[in-house]
Amino acid sequence: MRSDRTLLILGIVLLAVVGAGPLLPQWAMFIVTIAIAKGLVALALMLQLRAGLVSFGQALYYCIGAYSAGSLGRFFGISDMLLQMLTGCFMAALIAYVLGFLLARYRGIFYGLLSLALSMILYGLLVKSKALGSTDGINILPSTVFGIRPDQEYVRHIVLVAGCAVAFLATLLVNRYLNTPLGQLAAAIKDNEIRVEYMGASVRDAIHVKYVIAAALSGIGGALAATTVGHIDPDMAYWTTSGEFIFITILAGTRSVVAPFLGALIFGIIHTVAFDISPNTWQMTLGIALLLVIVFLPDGLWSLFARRKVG
Amino acid sequence: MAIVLDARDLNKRFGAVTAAMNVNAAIEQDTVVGLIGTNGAGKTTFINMITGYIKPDTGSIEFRGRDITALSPREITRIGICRSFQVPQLYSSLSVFENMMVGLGVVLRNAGLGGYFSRGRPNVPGHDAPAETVAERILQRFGLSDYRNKNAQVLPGGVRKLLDIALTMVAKPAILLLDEPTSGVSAEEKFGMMEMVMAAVKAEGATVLFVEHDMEVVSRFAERVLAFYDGRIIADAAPEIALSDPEVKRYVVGGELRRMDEREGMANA
Amino acid sequence: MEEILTVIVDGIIYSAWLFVAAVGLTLIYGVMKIVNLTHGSFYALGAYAAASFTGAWIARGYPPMLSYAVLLGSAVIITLVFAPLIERGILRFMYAKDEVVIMLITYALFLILEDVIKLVWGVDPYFIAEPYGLLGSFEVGELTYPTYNLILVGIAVVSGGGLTLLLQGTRIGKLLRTVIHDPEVSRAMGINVDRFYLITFTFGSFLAALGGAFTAPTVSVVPGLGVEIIVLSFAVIVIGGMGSLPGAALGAVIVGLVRSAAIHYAPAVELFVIYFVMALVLAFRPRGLFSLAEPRKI
Amino acid sequence: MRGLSKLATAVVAAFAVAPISVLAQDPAPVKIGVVTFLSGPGASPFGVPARNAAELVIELLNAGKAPAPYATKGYGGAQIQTVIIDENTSTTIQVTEYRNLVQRHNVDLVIGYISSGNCIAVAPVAEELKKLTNFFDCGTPRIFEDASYKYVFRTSPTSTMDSVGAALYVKDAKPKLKSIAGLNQNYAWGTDSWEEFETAIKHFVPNIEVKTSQMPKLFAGQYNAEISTLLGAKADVIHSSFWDGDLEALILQAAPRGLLKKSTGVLTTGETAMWKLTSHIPDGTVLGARGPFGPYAPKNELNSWFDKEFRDRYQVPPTYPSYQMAQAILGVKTAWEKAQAANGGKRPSNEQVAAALENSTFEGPGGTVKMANGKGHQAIMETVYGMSKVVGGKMTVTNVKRYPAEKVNPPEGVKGIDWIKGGFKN
Repeated sequence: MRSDRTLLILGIVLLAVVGAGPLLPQWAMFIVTIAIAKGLVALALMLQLRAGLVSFGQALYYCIGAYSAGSLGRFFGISDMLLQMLTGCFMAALIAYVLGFLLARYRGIFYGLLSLALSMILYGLLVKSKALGSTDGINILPSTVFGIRPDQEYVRHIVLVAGCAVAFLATLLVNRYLNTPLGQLAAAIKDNEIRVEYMGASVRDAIHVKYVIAAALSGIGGALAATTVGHIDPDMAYWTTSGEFIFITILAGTRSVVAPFLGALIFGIIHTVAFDISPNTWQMTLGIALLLVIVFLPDGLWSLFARRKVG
Repeated sequence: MAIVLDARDLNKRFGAVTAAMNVNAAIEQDTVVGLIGTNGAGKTTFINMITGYIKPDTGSIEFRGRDITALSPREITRIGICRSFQVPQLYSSLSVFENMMVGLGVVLRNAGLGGYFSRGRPNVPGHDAPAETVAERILQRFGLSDYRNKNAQVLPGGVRKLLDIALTMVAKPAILLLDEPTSGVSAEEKFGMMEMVMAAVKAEGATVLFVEHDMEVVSRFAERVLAFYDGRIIADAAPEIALSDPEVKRYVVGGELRRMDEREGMANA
Repeated sequence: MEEILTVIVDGIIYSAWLFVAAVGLTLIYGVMKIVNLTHGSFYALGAYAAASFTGAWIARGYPPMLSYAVLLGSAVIITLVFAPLIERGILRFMYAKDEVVIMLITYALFLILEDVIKLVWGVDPYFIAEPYGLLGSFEVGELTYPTYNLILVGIAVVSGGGLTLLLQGTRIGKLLRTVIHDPEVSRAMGINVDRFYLITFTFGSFLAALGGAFTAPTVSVVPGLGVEIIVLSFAVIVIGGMGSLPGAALGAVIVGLVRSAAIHYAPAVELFVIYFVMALVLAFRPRGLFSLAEPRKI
Repeated sequence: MRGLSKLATAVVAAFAVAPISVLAQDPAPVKIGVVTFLSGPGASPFGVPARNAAELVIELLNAGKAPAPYATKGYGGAQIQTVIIDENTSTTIQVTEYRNLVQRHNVDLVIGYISSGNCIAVAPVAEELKKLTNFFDCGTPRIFEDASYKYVFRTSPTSTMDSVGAALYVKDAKPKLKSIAGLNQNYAWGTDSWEEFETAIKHFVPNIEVKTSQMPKLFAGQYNAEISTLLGAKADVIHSSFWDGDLEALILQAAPRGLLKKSTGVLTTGETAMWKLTSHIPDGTVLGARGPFGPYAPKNELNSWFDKEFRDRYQVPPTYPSYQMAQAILGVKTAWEKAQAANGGKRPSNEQVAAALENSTFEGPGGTVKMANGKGHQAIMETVYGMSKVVGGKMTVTNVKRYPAEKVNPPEGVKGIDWIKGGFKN
C-alpha cells in the first residue's frame, strides 16, 4: 500500500507541474525541468544507496546520456527530445551492462572510487575529442517533440511536460521494480550478503541489475538536461558533478522515489538563492544549508513530508 | 532408507590445521543427526563443506545421487540444502516479518514467480500458499508472531536464533543444517527451543543435521550421532552407543563437560 | 639513458609532492574511516598561511634561510586553528553516521572553508618564491633542478618514515592500532578513543597543510588551490590501498613515475593517465595494492 | 526544522530581489547583468580585475565623469545598475543563472563570460530570450564561426588574433628561428591556441622543427617534468597560452631552472603576470596582452583616463581583462546612445541597440574596435607584442610591434584556422 501512496503522490506532482506550468515564469519552468533531470540521477543514486552502495561517478552515465543526445543532433540531425532521452537511456544502460560485470564485484568505498575513476576517464576522453568540442563542449539542436518544433513561447513548457512525462514513467517502472523480490533485496544486501546468498539469491546479479537501472535513469536525466540546457560539455562527467548528485540524494533522503525530485528542486532553489543573497560566498551558503539538513533532518528533507517508519 | 546426502572421503587442511580427514557420512532421509565434538573438531567445517562455503581438498559430496561438491552456496541452497548459523545472520534493519518476506521473495523469484512482470500473489512453491500466509505460518510455528514487527537488531538472543532458523524454512529444505541452534541460549530454554524447532522442522518435513554441545540435548533429539575429533569422525552411531564410546567420552563429552563448567562459571561470575 | 634518468628524477620529485599531499588522507581514513574532503581545504590553508607568514618574514628582512622554519610553522599554526575546531566542533558529533554522510559533511565544510579562505585572503594571488630559489640548484645530466625539490623529498621520507616508526615502534602506535582495529573494544579497554581521533585528524590535516605550505613557494597561491588536490590524493591512496602507509608511498611513486613518463613520451595522455592507472589497479586488486584481506565471515 | 525555516527565509529573500531593485528613478535605470569569475582559479587573473573595471567605469559613467565621447551620464542619461553573478560553476548552472538574470532580475542586457564553454552555451539562450548579450573576454572563435546571432556580440578579438600575432612577432623578432616547442593547457583554449600558432609559424618559417608539444592538465600546478622535457628539447622558442595560476606557477618553476633564458618564451597572455612576477621573467620574454591593452594600449585620452582612475582606486595597473570589460561597457554605450538618438531620444529597444552595435566602430581605452567579423558581431582590433625588459627593478616592454587588425584577423566569413591553413589569403 506504500507503493500506491507513492503513485498517488507522483500523479499529483505530475498534474501539478503540467497544470501549473503555464502559470510559472519561464525561468522557473527551466529550474523545474533541470530539477527533474537531476532528480532522475539522484533516484539512480538512491537505488544504489538502498543496497549500501554509493557511486562517486554517477556523472559518467549522466554525461553519456547527454552526449548520446548531443551526438544524435550533431551527427544525425535528430532533435526530438523523446528520441534523445530514449537513446541516452539505451546507451547508458548498454555501457553499464558491460561495466556492471566489473562493478558488481565491488562494495563500499571501492565501488564509489572505481566508478569515480571511470567517469574521470570519460572526462579525459571527451576533453581530447575535438569532434565533440573538447572542454568547450557543443550546443545541441533546439528540442522538438514528435518532430514538431514548438513555438518559442511554449517551448519551455513543452520541454517541461515531456520531461515530466518521461520521468513519471521511469519512476513508475522503478517503483514497480522496488516492489519485486529483486528490488526488495536491496536492504537485505546492505544488511547481510551472506544470508542473501544462503537464501539462494545472487548478490552480484542483483547489484548488476541495480547498476544498469541506475545508469539508464541517469542516461535519461543527462539527455533531458542536455536538451533543456542546449549545451553539453565534459564537466558533466567531472567528479564535482557526481558530488552534486550525492549532495542532492542525501539532501532528499532515500525513503521515497519522489524524494530525489524534491531534493533536486530544493537544491536548485538553494543554489539560485545562494547566488542572489551572496554572489561572492554562495559556496558557503550552500555548505551551511547542507550541514543544517544533515544535522536537523538526518533522514533528508523527505522526513518533513512522511511519517517516521515503524519498527 | 534412502540416502539423501553422501559425503565421501572429505579432506580439508587450513595450512597446518587439519579441518577434515577422511570424513565419510551417509545421511538417510528424514533422520535427525547430531554433530558433536569440541570446538575446532571439524563440525562447522563439515557443514561449510556441505553448503559449499568451503571446498574440500579431496573427496565428494552427493545429494540424492547428484555431485554437489563444486556448487556454490547459492546453488546448493536452491536444490534444497539450507543452513542456520552459529552467529545468527539476519537482516538487522528489517522487521522480523520483512526478513521472512525477503526470503520468500527469493524463493518465488527462483521459481520464476516473482519476476518484474508477474502479477498477483502466487503460491510459494512447496508451501502452496501466498508469501504473506507462509510467513505468518512459519513465524507462528517458531513462536515468533509476537515479534512480527520488531526490527531484527533489537531482538533478544534466543529469538534471533529462532528467526535465523525460521529463515531457513522458507525454501522448504530437504536437508537442514543447524549450526549450534541453542548456543547462547540459557540451559532452561534449550529444551523448549529444540522442541519447538524440531516440531516446526518435522511439520515442514526435512532431514536435520544439528551441531550441539549439550549432550542431554543431543541424546534427547538426535536419532544418530556423528562425533568429531581433530577433523575425523571417531564415532557414528545411535546416541546411547556413541555417547558411551570410550574415545568419545575422552575426547568429546569430557571436553564438553569441562566447557560447560566453565560456561556456568562465567555465568555466575 | 639520459632521458630515462630525467624521467625518474621528475617522477621522484612529483611522487614526493604527491605523497606529502596524500599521506594525511590515508592516515585519517585508516584510523577514523573518514573520507575527508576538507583535506583539500587544509592544503590550501597551509599554502595561504605560508604565503602570508613567510611573505611577512621575508619583507621584514629576517634571515631568509629561516623561512623554511616559517613555512613549517605556518602549517602548524593554521592546522591548530582549524583542525581541532572542525573535529571537536562538528565531526565528533557525526561519527555515528554513515561513511557517506560523514564524507558529505566534510564536503560541506570544504565548501565553507573555500569561502572562508576567500574572505580572509581575498582572491589576489600570493607569491613567496624566495625559499624556492634560495638553495641554488643541482644538476642531473645537463638539466638543472632547484635544490628545493630535495626538501619535498626529504619531507616525504621523514613524514612517511616517522609515521611508520610511530605506528610500529611506539606504545602510542600500539594503542592507535588497537583503536584502528576496534574502536568499541578500545573504549572498553579504557583507551581514550576521542583523544586519538582528535590527534589523528589534527595530524592528518597538518600533513595536508604541510604539503600546501611547501608547495606555496613554487606556485601562485590562488582560490581553488585545494580542489584539484583532493581527487588526486584519492587516486594515490586508492591505488596503494586506503589506510595503508606503504600503500600511499607506493601509490605516489607509481603515479609520479607514470605521469612523468607520459609527459616525456606521450604528453597528450597525461590528462587521464592517473585515473587509468587507478581503474586498472582496482580492476585487478579491488582493494588497492596494499589491501588488508577480508576477514572470514562465518 | 531550522534548516527548513532558514531555507524559507532565503527563498523569500531571493524572490524579493526583483521588486527591490526597481527603484523609482527618472529615466528608468539600465540594468546590466555582469557575469565573471568571482571564485576559483579564474577569479584573480580575470574575474575580479574585470569586475573592478566594471564597477569603476559604470560608477564614472553614472557620474558623467568620463571623457568624450562618453561624457553623457550612464547610458543615454539613464543610470546604470548591475547584477553581478559568479561564473565559477557548471555550464548548466550558468545557463540557469543567465535565465534568472533575464527573466527574474529583468536585466536590460548582459555583459560577461570568460569561459569559452559558457559563451558557446549562453549564446543560443540569449537568442531564444531575445536579450542583448556582449561577451567581453572569452576567446574561442567558434561562437560566430559556427553560428550567427542577432542579439549576441563580442567586443573583444578571438584567440586567432593572439596566435597569429604571436607567430608574426616571433618571425620578425627571431630571424634565425629553427625550432619551436609548446606548453599549453590540455583543454580547448590551450589546444586551439597551439594549433593556430603552430600552423601559422609553419607558414612563415616553412621548414621549422616542432620539438615537443606539452599539454598538462588544467590547474596541474606542478610542471617540473614538463620543464625538464622542454629543457631537453632545446627549442629556440616556447609558445605558451597558459593563464592564471598555471602561468604564474610555470614562470616561478621555470625561473630557477633557466628555461625561459635557454629558450625564448612566448606567453600570449603574459601581461596578466608581468607586474606580479617582474623579477622572475627573464628579459627578452615575449609577452602578449590579447590585444592593445595594458602596456600596449595606445597613448590617448581615454586610455590615460582609464589607467589613472584604475590605479588610483585599486593601486594596481589595469590588465587586459579590465580593458576588455571597459571596452565592452563603452561599446554598448555607444550603440545604446546611437539607437536612442535614432529613436527620437526615447529609450531604445534591445533590437535597436543590437542594430546600432552591428558593424559599428568605437573607441575604447585600447583604441579602435571594429565590429567587422561574424556579420558585424565580432570585434577585430590591432594586436601588439613586445619583449620584457626589467629597468631598475621595473618591468617594461621593448621592441614593441603593432600589427593592424586586418593582418591578424581573418576576413569576414572565413574561419580563423582555415584562413591560417590557407596561407592568410584575404
